[in-house]
Amino acid sequence: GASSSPAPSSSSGTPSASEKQPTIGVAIYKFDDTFMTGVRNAISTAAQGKATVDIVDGQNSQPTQNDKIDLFLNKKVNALAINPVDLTAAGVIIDKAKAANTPVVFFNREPMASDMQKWDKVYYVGAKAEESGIMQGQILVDYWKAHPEMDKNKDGTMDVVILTGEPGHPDAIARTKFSVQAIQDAGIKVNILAQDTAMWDRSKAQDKMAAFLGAQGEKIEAVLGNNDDMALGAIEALKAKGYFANNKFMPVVGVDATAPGLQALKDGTLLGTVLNDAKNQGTATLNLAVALSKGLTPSKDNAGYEITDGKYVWVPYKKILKANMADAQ
Amino acid sequence: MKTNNATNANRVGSFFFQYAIYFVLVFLVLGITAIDPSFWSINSLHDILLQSSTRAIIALGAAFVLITGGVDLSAGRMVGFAAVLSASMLQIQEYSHRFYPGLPDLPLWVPVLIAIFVGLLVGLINGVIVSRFSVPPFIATLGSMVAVLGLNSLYFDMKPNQSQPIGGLRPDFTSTLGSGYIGSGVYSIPYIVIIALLVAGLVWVIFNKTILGKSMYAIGGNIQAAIVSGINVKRVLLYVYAAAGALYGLAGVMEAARTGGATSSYGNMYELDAIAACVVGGVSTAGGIGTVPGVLVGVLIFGVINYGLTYIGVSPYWQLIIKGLIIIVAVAFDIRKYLTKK
Amino acid sequence: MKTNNATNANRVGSFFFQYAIYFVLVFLVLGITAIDPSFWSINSLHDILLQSSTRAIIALGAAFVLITGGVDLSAGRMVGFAAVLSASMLQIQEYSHRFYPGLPDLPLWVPVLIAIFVGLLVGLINGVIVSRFSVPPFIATLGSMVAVLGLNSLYFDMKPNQSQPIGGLRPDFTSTLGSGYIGSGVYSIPYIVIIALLVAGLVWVIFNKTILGKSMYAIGGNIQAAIVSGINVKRVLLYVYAAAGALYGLAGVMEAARTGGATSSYGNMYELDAIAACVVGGVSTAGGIGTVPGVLVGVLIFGVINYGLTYIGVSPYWQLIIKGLIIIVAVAFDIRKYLTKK
Amino acid sequence: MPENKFILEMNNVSKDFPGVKALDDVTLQVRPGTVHSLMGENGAGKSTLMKCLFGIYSPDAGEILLNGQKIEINSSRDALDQGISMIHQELHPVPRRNVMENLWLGRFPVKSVGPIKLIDDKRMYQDSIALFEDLGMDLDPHVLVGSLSVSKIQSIEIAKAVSYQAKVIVMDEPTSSLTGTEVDQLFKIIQSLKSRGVSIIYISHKIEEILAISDEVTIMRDGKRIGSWLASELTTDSIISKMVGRDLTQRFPEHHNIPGETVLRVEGLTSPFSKAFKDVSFDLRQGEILGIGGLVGAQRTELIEALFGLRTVSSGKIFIKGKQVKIKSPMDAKKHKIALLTEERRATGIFPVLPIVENTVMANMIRYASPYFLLKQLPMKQDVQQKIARLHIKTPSSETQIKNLSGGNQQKVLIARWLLTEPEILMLDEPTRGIDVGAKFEIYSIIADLVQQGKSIIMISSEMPELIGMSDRIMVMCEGRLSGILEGKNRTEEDIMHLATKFMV
Ligand SMILES: Nc1ncnc2c1ncn2[C@@H]1O[C@H](COP(=O)(O)OP(=O)(O)OP(=O)(O)O)[C@@H](O)[C@H]1O
Ligand SMILES: Nc1ncnc2c1ncn2[C@@H]1O[C@H](COP(=O)(O)OP(=O)(O)OP(=O)(O)O)[C@@H](O)[C@H]1O
Ligand SMILES: [Mg+2]
Ligand SMILES: [Mg+2]
Repeated sequence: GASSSPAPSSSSGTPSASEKQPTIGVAIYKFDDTFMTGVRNAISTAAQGKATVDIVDGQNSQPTQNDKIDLFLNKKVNALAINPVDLTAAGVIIDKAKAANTPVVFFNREPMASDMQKWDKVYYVGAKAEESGIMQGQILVDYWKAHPEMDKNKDGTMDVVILTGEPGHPDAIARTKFSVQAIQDAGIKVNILAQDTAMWDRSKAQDKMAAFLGAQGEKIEAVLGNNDDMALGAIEALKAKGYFANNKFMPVVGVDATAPGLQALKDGTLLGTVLNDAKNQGTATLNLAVALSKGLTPSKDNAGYEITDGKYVWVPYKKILKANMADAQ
Repeated sequence: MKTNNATNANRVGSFFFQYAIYFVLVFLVLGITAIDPSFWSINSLHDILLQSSTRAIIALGAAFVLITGGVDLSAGRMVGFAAVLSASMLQIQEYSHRFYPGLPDLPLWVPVLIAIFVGLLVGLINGVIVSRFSVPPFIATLGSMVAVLGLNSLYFDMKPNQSQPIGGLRPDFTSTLGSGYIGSGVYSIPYIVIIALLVAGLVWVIFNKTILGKSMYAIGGNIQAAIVSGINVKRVLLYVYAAAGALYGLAGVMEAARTGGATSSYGNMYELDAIAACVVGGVSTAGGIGTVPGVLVGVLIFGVINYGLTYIGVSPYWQLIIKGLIIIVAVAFDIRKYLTKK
Repeated sequence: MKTNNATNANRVGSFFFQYAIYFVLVFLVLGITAIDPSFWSINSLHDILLQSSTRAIIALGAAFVLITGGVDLSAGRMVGFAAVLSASMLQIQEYSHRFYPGLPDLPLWVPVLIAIFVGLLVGLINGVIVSRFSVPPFIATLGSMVAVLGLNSLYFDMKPNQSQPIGGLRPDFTSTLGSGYIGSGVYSIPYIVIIALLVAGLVWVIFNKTILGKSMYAIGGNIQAAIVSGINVKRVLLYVYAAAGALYGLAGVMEAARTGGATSSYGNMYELDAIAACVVGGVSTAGGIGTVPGVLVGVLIFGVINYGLTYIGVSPYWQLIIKGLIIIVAVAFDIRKYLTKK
Repeated sequence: MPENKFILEMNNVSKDFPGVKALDDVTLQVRPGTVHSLMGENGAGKSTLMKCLFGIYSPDAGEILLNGQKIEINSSRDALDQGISMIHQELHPVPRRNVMENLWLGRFPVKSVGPIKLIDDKRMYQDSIALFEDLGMDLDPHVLVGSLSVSKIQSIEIAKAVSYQAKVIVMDEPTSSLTGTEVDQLFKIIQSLKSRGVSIIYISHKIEEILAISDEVTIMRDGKRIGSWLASELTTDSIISKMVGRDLTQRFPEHHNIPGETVLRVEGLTSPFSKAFKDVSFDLRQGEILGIGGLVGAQRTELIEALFGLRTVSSGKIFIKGKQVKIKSPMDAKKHKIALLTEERRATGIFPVLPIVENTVMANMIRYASPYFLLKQLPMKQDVQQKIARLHIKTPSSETQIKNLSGGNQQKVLIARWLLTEPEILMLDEPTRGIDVGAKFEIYSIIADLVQQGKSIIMISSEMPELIGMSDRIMVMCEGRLSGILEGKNRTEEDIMHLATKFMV
């Protein structure tokens, strides 16, 4: 399973009586987040034979996650790996961890630099959130340049609609902002025809897209989804309006490179997506936590990843198009 | 609650209150059209009907329970479970990341029926908990809402899927229950709208023309009297929760077909939407009162709000505020017709 | 609902049912301890009490409404709003991304009172909608739940914050209402536990020793009786919803202090947890029944479930299933004591 | 200050309900220190008039004068503040709260603790004790009201109404569920209130009561005032003819029952609960009316509810037409062609928000089921219309919600419901409680008719004339046990009373 189980043996891979494995308390912001599930699975896989991991669900609620962290500290785990719900909460978490002298690796959501400086046993593994947005924008820019017909009304402005994730979600904010900015940075004017939240949800995205199409019709020139699920929902709505058949195309981009997303790339409905590298984020997080729990200072040697500024491991995003689909599988 | 007005004003008032929700619906449509005249089109109607179809089926399920004086919080999570279940068994063979890698192509109706049946089963369990163990419906279904999410998550997390969204659904599935339609162009009617109408017709017959239906109203109206009248209250409640569950199951299958995929978070909070639609449509949370046309109008009101406010570009936050206010205002008007004159 | 048992068995049974929830609590603690003996420690108790404090305050608010025969779905979103409100006014001056860049340091109690006051105000509006416009509480508070989320999101999205999580809270705030405690080591008691106990004491006095409290029970027990006895039902309901709102406000402030931050998604679904805790603790969803100690035990049961199941490493999905079952089973037992024997 | 002739005047009061003119220009004038009775058939508008007085309804027209001053009453609070209190036809207990909280609801005694006012439990207890002592009632202020019998709850309502120190007390059928001694107690209370100058508006269908305690009587019919008379001018017959608008020559219809073979045999029926019925044996013959007498609390209701499968029994046998049967639910009872009209029509009879049609067919929908599971609407409507006509149910239409009918008409709908099941054995628990004389006669006629058709009737009644007038045999219970069966013509009320108290200590 993706999570720990009551018997430590099953989550720790090969237990050996002689060498006591460190216990790592892993807190995920929300279990049913597609991408974080990938990270979670990667952590479990990487832990085989190295550590016992105890993975808990923050249920998208920072107070709940704090409760779980208190519990980890009570159980005296050797290190914490935290994917914070609310990145401003990192300060309080670091204070607690420091008081218990338990090292912390944050992952996927980057705490404020000021918080990161509070203690030397605090690390971060993740991608720069803005990067995913920038790459989405770049995919559209490349397509725009290669397909002048994309500018349907020939006004030199890209008329887009945006389906955003849950309001206040850091990835949603960053992706929305930087995807638009990347297009503008490439010298193309952007006009946001409509923007609405679909709560990361495929079904809601489909309904919202139908309304966008109803209101804007042929004016829409591109669709930006904060994730693949919403991009796919938009594609379903587009299909219902006759797109992706008879040479009627709409560039739609998402983020995450999920399995259905890749299928859509293959089908030619999704123009592109951005791979958030779950496997490497998970592995790096676990390796750092293991090193810290043994009292080591993480380094390329004991963790297998380059450490930047003595605290950060950057796992880059990757643009995925039909051509390089294999990179994401 | 005083009415000292002249009789004439009273009559107009009472006519207004009698049809309050219809006025609310018309008013909404006109208001949105005033802001953006292009909203007034067959296309909008088409989209709204399409989006309201699954909602209507869920709301009709919720109405079963509400009329008996109960409430069913498990609706949304059961929709999600049915969506995942059916989708997991209806993937194309070439899909790279199949839920059941070796599974042959099943006849379409097998997974559909399995999903509906599981919905029915969970509903039956709700019914047993409510009727045999006398647990208040709010709590019984709150418990099963939580437990069904757990079950669904476990299923969804099974190897090799491990919580990946389920995609690559078979075209025969997505086209019949999803995007398919009869007729063409402006005069096309999507299959799912037809399914919703058929379900509504069936439910109408059950509510109005069957012993089960009358017994439901009796139980909601006065459960003690229903017992004394020799109505098999426990059995009726079993049927009611089971029927509701089956409808949620069907709605889940349709959500999967319509969106071409499923995840375990499908259906989240649909129960509140469904209950709100019912109550806005005149179903009483106290039981014993409610009609199928009312429920459909309630669903349409929310369909118009959701589609229309997005159509005219209201910000999502304002959409929430407006939606909250409309729920309250519509019910405040509608309730007038039941307030016994003082 | 039939009982044919012998009288002796009956007595043991009735004693059991009378104290069913206490048995459930003890049974849970013992069960978890049996699986992992290290659970049995002052530290665990400490954590559980800490985690139950805000929950207890919210549940007590929910109990106000439940006892009058209503239900308040807006609790969670009001907690979230209060958290955002208080946090937005309590950031340190050096924080790079302040909500109100120019705001001077306010005395601690100002933002705290503002947040509580806004909770009270929203509660008051709920009360008006329920009592003056006769909207059923389920719908009135569903509407305000949606609208408050909208309001909170709008506020949270204001420039320059634009939906960034609010951080950098003042240490005097986070330490008094968050992590602070009196005593030391094993014998320390966190301030928030003390606050929760004070609130519980106050609520106990209101429920049992004031006209407001007795009137609440009468309204929930038989609203007609309350009306003809000259109780000002509307006014009592106003007070009740307002008091509940103020408690949610306080809880929101405490959540912000405890976590050192806030976002608009704080408090999501807390209302269901709170209602579940109340009902498990013996509060009737039909109104007129419920005690403060019962509510506290209900909250503790969920505290133990949440903490204990994670402690012994049950997977979150199984936790959901177990939690769902415990809700149902606990209430099924507890309800026995009210079932009239025939 | 000029002395007013009337303490209370309600002048030209009118009130419309959808489809019903409940009050049509009604005037009621009450003198200080008198008992003014209000009489009329079910649905005449008595309760509506009183609800207008007590702020539960607001009249469409008319005025209310108290001591010659025009007053505005917008809520029960206003009425209480003006010195008007009321015992309601429908009891309003808060079952999960104790006696004293029910008693002082809305005016709890408080003590000041600093600036805060807290409830003074001690004083509340003492005040309750004092009040009960004063009224000669025996009630424990701490006991939960839900565990009390209806008659005790009624007593609490009486005590409550009296304790307001009101100038006018409205009593809407206060004796409908009181025992004989409790009724005597109430009359004593009324006398002492009168002597203190309190006026009482008294509503009852029991003519003997009215004649015994009233000073004046106002009679209403169909929402109109017929007139007011001094009680001394009236007789039972004159009251009846004024109420009904015609002469009723007899109170009970002619009936000559010829009981046939035994249809129901009960042997040693015993409840698992020690206070309830034990070891009850009797039989019921075809075409017979078996009355069940006894004091309230004699467990008669429990007994027949057990026969109907609503309550458990620990031992005993039931035979129908010689065959032993098990009746575990009302469904079983219906299968054996048994019907039960329950005692508390509001709690266990009507479906308030449903139309009369549904209310009528609910126990027998199977009769209208077609092979395709669908209900045949037309026969359903026709049958209901026919019952409405046959039982003279006063209603605007068969689609009216039953909660809008007067109590007596609700009762008739419930009788119609059970007649539709075509029962062989019809059990009636206080079938004429709260029902006017005219309607009573109609109900008696229905009963007599049924017996004529060979049906068997069990009828619980606390009204002894009714028991004696209607029953072929009277079975009397006391404290859950059968204390005797009276046969033959020459039964007297004394005989029944004697048996009804046989096991009392
Ligand atoms: N809330 C209401 N809505 C509609 N009609 C009503 C309502 N209350 C009473 N009525 C109607 O008003 C009329 C008078 O009823 P009311 O209860 O005053 O009669 P009553 O004289 O007290 O009869 P009873 O002796 O049976 O108690 C009846 O026809 C009844 O159906
Ligand atoms: N053991 C008991 N505990 C609580 N209440 C009881 C008990 N036994 C009887 N009662 C209540 O006392 C009331 C009177 O009892 P019961 O109905 O058996 O008397 P009855 O002889 O049928 O009187 P009635 O003339 O009212 O029909 C009923 O309302 C019943 O619910
Ligand atoms: Mg009356
Ligand atoms: Mg009785």
